[in-house]
Amino acid sequence: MAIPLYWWLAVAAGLFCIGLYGVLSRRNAIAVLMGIELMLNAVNINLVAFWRYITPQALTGQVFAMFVIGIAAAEATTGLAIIISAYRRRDTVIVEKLNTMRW
Amino acid sequence: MDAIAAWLTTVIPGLGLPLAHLIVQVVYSAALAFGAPVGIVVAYTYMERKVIARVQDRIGPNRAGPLGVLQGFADAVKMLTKEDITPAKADRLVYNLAPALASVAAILVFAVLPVAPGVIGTDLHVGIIYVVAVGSLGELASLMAGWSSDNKFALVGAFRTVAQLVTYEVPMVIAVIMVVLAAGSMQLGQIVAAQDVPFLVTLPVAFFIFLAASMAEIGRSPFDLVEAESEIVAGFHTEYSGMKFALFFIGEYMHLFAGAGFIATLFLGGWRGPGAGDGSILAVILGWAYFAVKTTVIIFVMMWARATLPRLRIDHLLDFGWKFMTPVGLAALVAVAVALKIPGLGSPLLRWVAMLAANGAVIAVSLVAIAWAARRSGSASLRGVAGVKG
Amino acid sequence: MRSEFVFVGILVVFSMLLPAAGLGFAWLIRPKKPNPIKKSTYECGIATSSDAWVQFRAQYYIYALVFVVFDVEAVFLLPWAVAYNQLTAYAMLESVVFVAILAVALIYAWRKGALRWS
Amino acid sequence: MPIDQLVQVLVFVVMTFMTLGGGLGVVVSRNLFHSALFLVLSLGGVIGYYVLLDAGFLAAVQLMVYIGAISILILFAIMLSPGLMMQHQSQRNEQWWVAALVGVLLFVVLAVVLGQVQWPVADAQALAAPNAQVSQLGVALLGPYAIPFEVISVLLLTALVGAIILARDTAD
Repeated sequence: MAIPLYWWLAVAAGLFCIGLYGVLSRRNAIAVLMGIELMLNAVNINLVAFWRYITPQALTGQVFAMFVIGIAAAEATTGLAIIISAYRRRDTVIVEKLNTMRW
Repeated sequence: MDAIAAWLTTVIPGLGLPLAHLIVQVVYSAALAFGAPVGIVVAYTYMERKVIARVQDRIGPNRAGPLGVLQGFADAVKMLTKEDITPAKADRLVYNLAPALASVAAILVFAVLPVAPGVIGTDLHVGIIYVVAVGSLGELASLMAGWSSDNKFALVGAFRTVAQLVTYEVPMVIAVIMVVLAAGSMQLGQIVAAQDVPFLVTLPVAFFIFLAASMAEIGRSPFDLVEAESEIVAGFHTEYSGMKFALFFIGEYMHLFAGAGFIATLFLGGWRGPGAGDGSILAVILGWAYFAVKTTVIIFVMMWARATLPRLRIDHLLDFGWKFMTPVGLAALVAVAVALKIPGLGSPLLRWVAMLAANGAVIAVSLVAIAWAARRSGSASLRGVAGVKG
Repeated sequence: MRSEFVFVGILVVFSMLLPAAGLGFAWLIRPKKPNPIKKSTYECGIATSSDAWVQFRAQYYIYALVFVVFDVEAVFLLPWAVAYNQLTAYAMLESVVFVAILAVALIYAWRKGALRWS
Repeated sequence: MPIDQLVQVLVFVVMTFMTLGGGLGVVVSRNLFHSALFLVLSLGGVIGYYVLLDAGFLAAVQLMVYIGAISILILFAIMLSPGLMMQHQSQRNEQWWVAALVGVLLFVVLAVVLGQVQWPVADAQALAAPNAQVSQLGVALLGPYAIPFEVISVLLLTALVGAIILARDTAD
């Protein structure tokens, strides 16, 4: 194949580290979640690359990638619901405070 | 396409078969990307105006050219020369990308549409899910347009559009799974090949779900409340004008044609018909004609619905998707799956009968369920629909 | 298998040329006379009041949420549907259980009023 | 190098720019909506990777689930929380430089370590036909992976229940 396995692993490692940086450095909860999505994608690239290069006959890598996608979806729905819930509560609290301070 | 590539190698000496394939693919994709949008928009806007005019007892366009056939070109000139306003508060990059993405998404689905025997961009083995997946780029474009316009109506329109699209994508995918179950493949070529009896006959529930869901996905009346003028102006593309509006418009008509084309392919046998095949040029043209006729009939049905049915209210629309089409679709999916595993279904005929019986059972059960719901609810109109007295 | 996707790649490139060409050509020939009133946000002819960012209902999010769950489940059902002829009746039972759990999700959302627009 | 391999390398490079560039956009963009659009770009690059790796089904799934569903959900969440988006203060916390250091160090370590391993790469040509691959996937999901298959659907049910409870009480 034209592309050695190492390239895929390197790219996946790069994406994982970018995602990690996002998770560790962002203030915003939604941005943190997006960083996690990047990391999960990096993992998926690895899984699929290993499947393609090392065990092309057994579909383990693809099956796992599908499970990771399913789990990512579950994580995103719940995580974003928590964020929206928290945002709406906290935001109303802050607005009330501001009003109390002003008047 | 393969035949054309093979023919090219004989015409141009020294041309290898792979390169000939590539040339054919490039020409075909150029045709899809430039010819198809213009042709489809001009032909079907004209047809739509005439059909709706007829329904409403008017004449329709009759000034530009004989019988008004040049109306589409006149509109194109107008769109091109119209001033293009970008609101000062808009996010310029996203604002400009959104219409481009909408038209790209609309063109991309044509890659897997089998328009005639052997004429298909590429018969992807994931063909039908590719169609659903690319369709979701349209949702992204609506959200980008709504967000970047920084306009209340555009925002509400984008929210509504996407809520509607995601609601109807669920039953649509369920109907697709039923088709895949019956055909045993996601490849559109094989789905067409599997329809010795069109799936319209063996999977009527899937057909009606897919038809209604496509109409909702295309966002046309009676599902066009994303652009309910009386409520939210023009929806997510309120702020767009000139060529950028035209790109959304092209996207809508490409989407209409592609939606009808996929209904014809998935449920009406696509290009199949007596005498069609990939044996001779005549048979291919005949196949293309069958496909064009089937697609145009579906488009006519959609225009007819647009002309006669009133617009749904958003809560009714979403309820219809979640509380009727999705449960019925799931029930039909299970019924078909069970029916296909009945022991002793050797012959294709028995399989068709089993699928039909499963669909019939689902229709019967859902009618009973509607009647039951109508009795419980106080809604007079629902009782009328269900034929329940008192 | 990659070869199947070559056409998609070509088409992606060409389909991007259509909006580029259309917008470019229109940019050349269309009038350009912006003024602050034209460029203001459209609000049915009256002056724009307040920001576009009012609080939107979280109901929209719930629809998207239920959709994501169903979409993922559909993705798992597609390989099942393709392989159905090779599967045993036992596998059919498994998939019925799978769809039943999906139906429970729908019923739950329905009963909780998550799908009610109000 | 034969032309098709050259094309593969070229596509790989373009997709890497999309994926890593999009990823960087996600983590550095100040505007949250732009971040989410960069995420879409990055995920789009991953679709190209899957195609190059002969995983056509996963490519379609990636487009359908990640771009068509999860990104839409994220964009919805962002648009529903305008205050989060319109912030013009810094989007980074004080420990961002530590995070950057950790990221770069981890990348260097991974790149060196992965480069030194001798991977038992199998014969590249041994691959099932595309259609057979998808049906093998179906057989695998309902055979050896039947339990995770059912568990995924339970997990999604749980996620749905939890998310509805969380999002609902704030909806009214």
